[in-house]
Amino acid sequence: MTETERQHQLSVAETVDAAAAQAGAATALPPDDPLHAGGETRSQWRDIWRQFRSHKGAIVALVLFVGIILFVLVGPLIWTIDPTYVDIRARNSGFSAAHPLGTDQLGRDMLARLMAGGQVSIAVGLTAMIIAVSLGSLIGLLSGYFRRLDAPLMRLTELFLALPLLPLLLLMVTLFREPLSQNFGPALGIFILIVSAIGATSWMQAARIVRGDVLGLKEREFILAAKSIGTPAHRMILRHVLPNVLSPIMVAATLGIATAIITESALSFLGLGFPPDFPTWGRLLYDAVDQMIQYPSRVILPGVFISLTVLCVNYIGDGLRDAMDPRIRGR
Amino acid sequence: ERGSDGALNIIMWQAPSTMNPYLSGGTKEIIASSMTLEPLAGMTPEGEHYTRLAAEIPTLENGGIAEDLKSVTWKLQEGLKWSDGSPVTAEDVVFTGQYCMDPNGGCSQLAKFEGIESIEAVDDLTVRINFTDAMPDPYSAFVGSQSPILQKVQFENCLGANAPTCTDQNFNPIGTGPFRVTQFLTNDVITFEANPEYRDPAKPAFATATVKGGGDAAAAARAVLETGEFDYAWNTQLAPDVIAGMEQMGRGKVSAAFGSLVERIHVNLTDPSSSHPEGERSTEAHPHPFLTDPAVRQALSMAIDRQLLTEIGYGTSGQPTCNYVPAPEAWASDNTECLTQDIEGAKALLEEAGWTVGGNGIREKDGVQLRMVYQTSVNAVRQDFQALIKQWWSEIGIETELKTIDASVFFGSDPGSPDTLQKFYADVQMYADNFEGGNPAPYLAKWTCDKAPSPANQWQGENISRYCDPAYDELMAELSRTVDPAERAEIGKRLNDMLTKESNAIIPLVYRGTASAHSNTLGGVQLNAWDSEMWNVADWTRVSQ
Amino acid sequence: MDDKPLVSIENLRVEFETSDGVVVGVRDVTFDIKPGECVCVVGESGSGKSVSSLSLMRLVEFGGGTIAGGRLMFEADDGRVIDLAQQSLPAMRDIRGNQIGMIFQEPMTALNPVFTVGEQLTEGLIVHRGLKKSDARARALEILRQVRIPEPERRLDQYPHELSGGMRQRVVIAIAMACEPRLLICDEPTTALDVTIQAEILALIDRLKREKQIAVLFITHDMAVVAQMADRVVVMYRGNKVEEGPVAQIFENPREDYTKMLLAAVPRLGEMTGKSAPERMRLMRDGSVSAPEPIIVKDPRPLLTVRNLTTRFPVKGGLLRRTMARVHAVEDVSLTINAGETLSLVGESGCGKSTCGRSILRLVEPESGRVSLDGTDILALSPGDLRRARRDMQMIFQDPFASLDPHMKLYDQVAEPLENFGIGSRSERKDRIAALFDRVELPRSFMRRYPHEMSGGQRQRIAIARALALNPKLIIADEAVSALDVSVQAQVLNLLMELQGDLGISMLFISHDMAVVERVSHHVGVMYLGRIVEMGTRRQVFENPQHNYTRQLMAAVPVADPRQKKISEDLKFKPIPSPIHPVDYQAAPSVYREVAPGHKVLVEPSTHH
Amino acid sequence: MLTFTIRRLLLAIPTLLFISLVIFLLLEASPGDPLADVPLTVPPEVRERMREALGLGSPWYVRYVLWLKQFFWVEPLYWFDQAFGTQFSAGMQRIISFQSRSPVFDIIAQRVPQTLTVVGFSYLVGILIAIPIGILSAYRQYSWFDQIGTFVSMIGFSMPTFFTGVVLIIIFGVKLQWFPSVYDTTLVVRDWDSFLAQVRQMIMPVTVLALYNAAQISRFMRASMLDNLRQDYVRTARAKGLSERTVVLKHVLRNSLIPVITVIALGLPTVFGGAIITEQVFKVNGLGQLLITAIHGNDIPMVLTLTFMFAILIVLFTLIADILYGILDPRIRYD
Ligand SMILES: Nc1ncnc2c1ncn2[C@@H]1O[C@H](COP(=O)(O)OP(=O)(O)OP(=O)(O)O)[C@@H](O)[C@H]1O
Ligand SMILES: Nc1ncnc2c1ncn2[C@@H]1O[C@H](COP(=O)(O)OP(=O)(O)OP(=O)(O)O)[C@@H](O)[C@H]1O
Ligand SMILES: [Mg+2]
Ligand SMILES: [Mg+2]
Repeated sequence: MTETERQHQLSVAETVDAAAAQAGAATALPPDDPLHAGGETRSQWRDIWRQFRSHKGAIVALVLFVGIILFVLVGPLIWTIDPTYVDIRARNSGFSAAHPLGTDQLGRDMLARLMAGGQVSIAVGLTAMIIAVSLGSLIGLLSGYFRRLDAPLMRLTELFLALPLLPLLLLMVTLFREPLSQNFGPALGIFILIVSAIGATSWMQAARIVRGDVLGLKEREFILAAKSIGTPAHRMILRHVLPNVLSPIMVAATLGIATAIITESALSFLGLGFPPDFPTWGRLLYDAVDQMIQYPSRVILPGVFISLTVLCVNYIGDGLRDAMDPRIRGR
Repeated sequence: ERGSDGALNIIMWQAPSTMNPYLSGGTKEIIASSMTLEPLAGMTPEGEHYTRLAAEIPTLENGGIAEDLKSVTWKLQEGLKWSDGSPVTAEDVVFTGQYCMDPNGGCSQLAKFEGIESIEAVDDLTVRINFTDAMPDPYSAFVGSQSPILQKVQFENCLGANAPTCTDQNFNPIGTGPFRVTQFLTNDVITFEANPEYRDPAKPAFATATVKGGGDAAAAARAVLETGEFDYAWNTQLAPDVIAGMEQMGRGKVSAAFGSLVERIHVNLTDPSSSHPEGERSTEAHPHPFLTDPAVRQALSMAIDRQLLTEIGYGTSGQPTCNYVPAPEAWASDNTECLTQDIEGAKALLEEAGWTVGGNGIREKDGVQLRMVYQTSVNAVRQDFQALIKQWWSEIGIETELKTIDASVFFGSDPGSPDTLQKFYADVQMYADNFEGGNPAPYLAKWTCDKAPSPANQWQGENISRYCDPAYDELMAELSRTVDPAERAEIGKRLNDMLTKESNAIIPLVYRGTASAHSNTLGGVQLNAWDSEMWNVADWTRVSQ
Repeated sequence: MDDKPLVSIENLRVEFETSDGVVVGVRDVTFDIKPGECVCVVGESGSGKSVSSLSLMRLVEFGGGTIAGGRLMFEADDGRVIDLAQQSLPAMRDIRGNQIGMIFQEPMTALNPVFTVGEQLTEGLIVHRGLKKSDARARALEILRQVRIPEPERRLDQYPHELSGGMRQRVVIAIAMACEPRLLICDEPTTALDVTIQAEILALIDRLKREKQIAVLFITHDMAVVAQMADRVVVMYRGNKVEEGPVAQIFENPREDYTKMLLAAVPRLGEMTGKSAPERMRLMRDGSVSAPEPIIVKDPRPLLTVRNLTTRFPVKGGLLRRTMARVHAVEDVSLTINAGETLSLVGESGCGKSTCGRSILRLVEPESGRVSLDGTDILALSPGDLRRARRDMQMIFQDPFASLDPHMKLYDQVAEPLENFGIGSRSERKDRIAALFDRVELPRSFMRRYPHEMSGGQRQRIAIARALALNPKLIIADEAVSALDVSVQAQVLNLLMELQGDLGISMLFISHDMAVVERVSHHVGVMYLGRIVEMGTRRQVFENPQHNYTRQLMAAVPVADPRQKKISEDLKFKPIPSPIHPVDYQAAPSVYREVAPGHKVLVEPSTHH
Repeated sequence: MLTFTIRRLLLAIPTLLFISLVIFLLLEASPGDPLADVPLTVPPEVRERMREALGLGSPWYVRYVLWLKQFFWVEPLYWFDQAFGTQFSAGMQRIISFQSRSPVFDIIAQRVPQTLTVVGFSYLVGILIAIPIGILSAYRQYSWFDQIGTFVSMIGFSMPTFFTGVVLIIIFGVKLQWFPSVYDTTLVVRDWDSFLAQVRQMIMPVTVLALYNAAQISRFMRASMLDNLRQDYVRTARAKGLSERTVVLKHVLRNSLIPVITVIALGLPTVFGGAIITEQVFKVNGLGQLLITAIHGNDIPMVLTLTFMFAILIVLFTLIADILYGILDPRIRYD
């Protein structure tokens, strides 16, 4: 019997057609029904997407998230009021046709401000989170995996944990604000400054968590097995270690977005943020806290947007995590 | 009757860090210490002097001030006692002067002792202060809560470099005021009890007082106006509608006292552009490309609606103003023409000066575009002002980029930082400033040519606008020679007008009061912008609503 | 014997949902077990044996399966007959561990890595028997002794990863038997055990069965064990039961082709007597038996030489986990493997065979010694060179599930070694992997699956395919075929030998199955307590065993003939010496006596009497 | 492990020295001025003199070494003297705050109790509610409990405390008047009444902080539990007939604890660091408020000392976390 024939035979048995297999088993050894042998692996990402699709919460969250993104990106094209335009006569107005979501204390249109603010907040939140989480995961992976790097990297982490944030940020502004805005233009320059400031000061938790998990994982036998087939370190980390520590990373990422959005608003109070007339969700929220009783919608709206974004990201993260976990996949 | 009204609760959201005003120049410390420590004389809300420990205010008439203006003699009241029961003597006053003037002590109130040659005790109750030169305004040292009298016995070992080691003394100074400290937790809480030795046996009405720190202005106002947990809140600078909302609860109200604080915009007459090498930015080496044009400066001022700014930012605790020196009465110039906004006029002015609108709506002349960076410290009201003013300026064709800086950086004069007030690496900047006591002369003296900040003086100059007019310098010199109060005031007004309406180097916006909230059950409160707000705390009582 | 069955499985059908759709694990299985009876389930690897037994415990649900049909009738201890498939979870809880005990197939992953053996062992006792901690510990100790774990006191405080494969398996057995359940499900309980211990374990189970009227469901691939243990045999094939009958009938009179093929493939000890070269396995395909071809290497040249290899593990204790003692896992071992030849290592479970293999590959760092592969000194290599050197030496791990990355598809797992060394283009790799799947008898559709979606034997084949992917010069096969049914085992072994013949691969074959060892090896080393006690050509060792331990081993090999039952004989338990010594212990060097050219026997230190 | 611990403790000394140097240099380099608070009316010469009186006249390395000496030598001596009535530290300069001109350590000692009661307690509460919620959410993944837990914790985490705190104050302080909006740091618990008062004033800040902490910890707990719930050893535990409770709370939990321990261990030093915003909202003048006022006032000795003590705690707690990893997972090896 040739190899191919044998393969056919095995495939037949594996097909889901129970009746045929039953008959085959009852009578003789497998019939030689030629059937295509499913050889290739389907793309892993397609698989993950398929699985992700079946996660109701994640899909709802994804749709909502896309909605939010459209709101902040496409919205300003439709609702063209300048978010910084001061219309002093219309100040503190409630919901109306001219200002569907009202105006603020200077008569700036809240809808336009929420849209403009969302662009910044989401961009900052996502980018800073990505920076923090990748940096954190990288350092965590390296120090967990390479015993020699562990001590220096963890001491570095301790150093960063210990640094007082405020002076550090102030120093960063002093040193980098001008060069950055000269090289990248004021808006992009400040954006880079903000995301790197947030990123550079919030990777430590992820690093510690990842390292802790890697330490345990490293002693698992499949890592030993991978070593025995000559897997080089980088591939070992990327293919064997990283997927197995993904779920805490996912959580860190979700939480990271929330912190980044809030931190951004805190930064503007150090003069580190975008120009003061430029809205962001965090700042809209902060500015309105004092007037919470008089104008509750001004706190609620940005608050809802922040929470909604974070919730969406959380559910998407959950869905992704489930989709990546082969043991859950398929159910 | 002393001690009959129970406890007085005060909230100061910026908490006092010490009870010794000589070690910290902050208003919060001065207010707290004024409950315990007293000067020889204080200022009334109207800006007049009144006696505290002194028997009378020395004047030329009563011979307290020497004819040559080179000395002043103070007489203490008789029978004054420190809260520990010992008598107050002239030695204590002499010692206090010695304490602050010690070169190693780093005394914050040293400016008050400027020009003093010596202080001597003439007898137990008489002190004479000798000046090196004739002193037109001798009411400086020991006048106002900034320079109260310390007890010699207590502070004897705290001179000079030892000053900071005397924690007990600095936190628990023995004083003559209506209250004495029972517990001092720095930056947190101070508890007081009525001073049993206070000179008026019927006062204070409260048996104890607590000064609580922490939180922010809104929280402090809320604690007085909404929850009623506190009787008095200092510095409740909030948006007018927020205050109005809180006052609706009917528990208390916010009132303001007007001193000399003016919120204003400074125009940079030198070029802050980063194209110049470090050390030459914002120095007279490079005049500003367009702000040196008086028309532009005037247009900037004309485009502003000060009335609206006041309404939005300060409500009743502010007044629109065109003056740099808004008070005292005698010194305030009747300069009011800037109070009405005149956008069209501003446009016309610019047009006339050759600044024409370019393609993008920005005015330009000879390739110079009217684009500015407008900086200020982080503060909600200031940011609202920035937004409004930016809009008005854009209406007259001037584009503005806004920038905010953390207050501790902006007001900290660290020569290493590019973002300080003194460096002024922007085209215009906004902040508020005032002078203490009743003498605006030193305040006006900041604007002479030689005081422009530059690398030469480690950026420590006070002439922030880099305003330089020989005529001004000359007039200033004349002021320092003049003694007659009326004449002095006249010169002061001229100087004020030169800075504001004539040159528009300073664009005043709002004459600000200091707002404080107090409960309706607290009687006797009389705000005072010229002295500590607690100046008359001895008279405060509990009243029923 | 009671005639009412204790359990009866009726038309069981179990399905799994995978990314490729529904996979049927068990199609239609019906059989029953009476108290005091041992039913052996044999059959092809992946035919649904484990799934059936997991269904009985209602544990398939936790692995993603569903009982799609059928009934699982069980007579509870109060006499009621209940359908396990319908029981509530709390009711199942009382049955699991208490009335039904189960020995899991892959012991490494079945044990919780962070609890000591003792803790895991006493848990069930405390829950079901209400014992106090100390009593439970005493009982645990007793069971560990029964399953012949050396130094049970110490082992109680060790963690699973510190035990050898066989010890872990015995721990799992002990857990299952702790509460003396009425039905004991044994899923390949002795694959990792050497024959002497296997015999003892089998005897233990047999005794329980007889004395306590326990019903035993025994799943195994070892037909000899079946012959020894079974009262009845159920043969499974691709999710179905194909044949059932009393053991003698199945062995002597099989009806189904599959059963016949299975029996034909069973290697028997002594078949090779008189032959000097190993031969391929007998395989019955299409009713004919393939002819044996001896594998002779023309001029043997040493590929791997190991000299005085010593590996020790620290034993930690106390809160701060200080090193209290050391396990002398491998002690002064020397061996040589010629290119294209197979050296088999046999020996007691826990004697250090796996550690020896791992030390050679430097997967654990040996304490001292010399290893040279084709002239390169492995122990002196830098990490980078070591990685490159691994292209030539591959290991098949003893516990396949633990050695597969749970997050990776099988295709990627097999492709990985190729990618690591940049071998072939994408499509070439694909072809090569497809061919590897074919050769280890796995359908190509499995490429898309994940390790947990496979049966034990299937996983083992993936591990083999992965090791073969690189065409290494040396393969260390650690119990590489123990989880395979005899026919697949024969195919896989033939594949290995074929490759050996074609490519000159050398093999260090670690196994407990003496019949297989006899068939495949050129040389045999017998290990005991970390040392090689006897070493020689296969013939020398098998036909003229010199060391006491070797003889014992030979004597304990079960016979695949239900008429020659050996296990009922009383076995004399010998105390097992311990490889754990204090930190400052000085081990004596091994001294050998040469019996015949190439046949060496350990004389000093004498460990076994 | 013992050698590991000792080695790490020894290594901690140079680490901490280095950290202190970096913090010092950072504070030196960062813009800001201890005299920012001094009114603008004070002339520059006076400012200069005040600056010198703060010791800012000497070069940075001199000040750094002086600080080191004060921190490691003078202060311990001083405490020793306090405890045993000796006089070793007489005449030595302790670390003095720029702002209040009083010894930094005295102020810190004043602040520690209120920080520990409010922030520490809320952290404890946070952990105590987070762990069960995390476990249950994972065990019943996608049940309504999990959904609500997820919802609440994500809202709780994404809403900054400056917002939730003020909302609580407005509802419970202003409208209902149940709890005081200002925390009284001078309250001494002496009897039942003062105890009640203490409880009342702690409820709001503790709630706000606990919610925030719990949200974070429970997410990590849940994720990690989910990872472990599907392992084969869980099947074995079930096969033993253990109750689900034991299976989850013993077998799965212990395997899942490493990320949670990390988060908790990283969070504990921040208890000492105080909760800046919450402390401000509720006027609990703890270490957070101390630090922030010191930073705003550029009180270098205070900031340096506080952050350095913070660094010591961080180093200590990461070490503890590392030791705990080893205890939780015996496979982890450090040597
Ligand atoms: N979780 C799962 N998901 C999908 N398929 C599964 C799963 N578990 C088992 N299977 C499939 O079910 C079939 C039966 O598996 P089972 O484990 O019962 O085999 P087995 O008879 O025990 O084999 P072996 O002797 O190799 O252990 C196999 O084809 C296997 O691939
Ligand atoms: N990581 C470890 N830590 C401590 N001891 C270990 C470790 N690994 C193995 N051992 C011990 O080393 C000895 C030899 O183990 P090894 O796995 O090599 O045995 P083996 O011969 O392969 O046995 P089996 O046939 O049962 O698999 C055993 O006593 C075992 O307990
Ligand atoms: Mg199986
Ligand atoms: Mg082994």
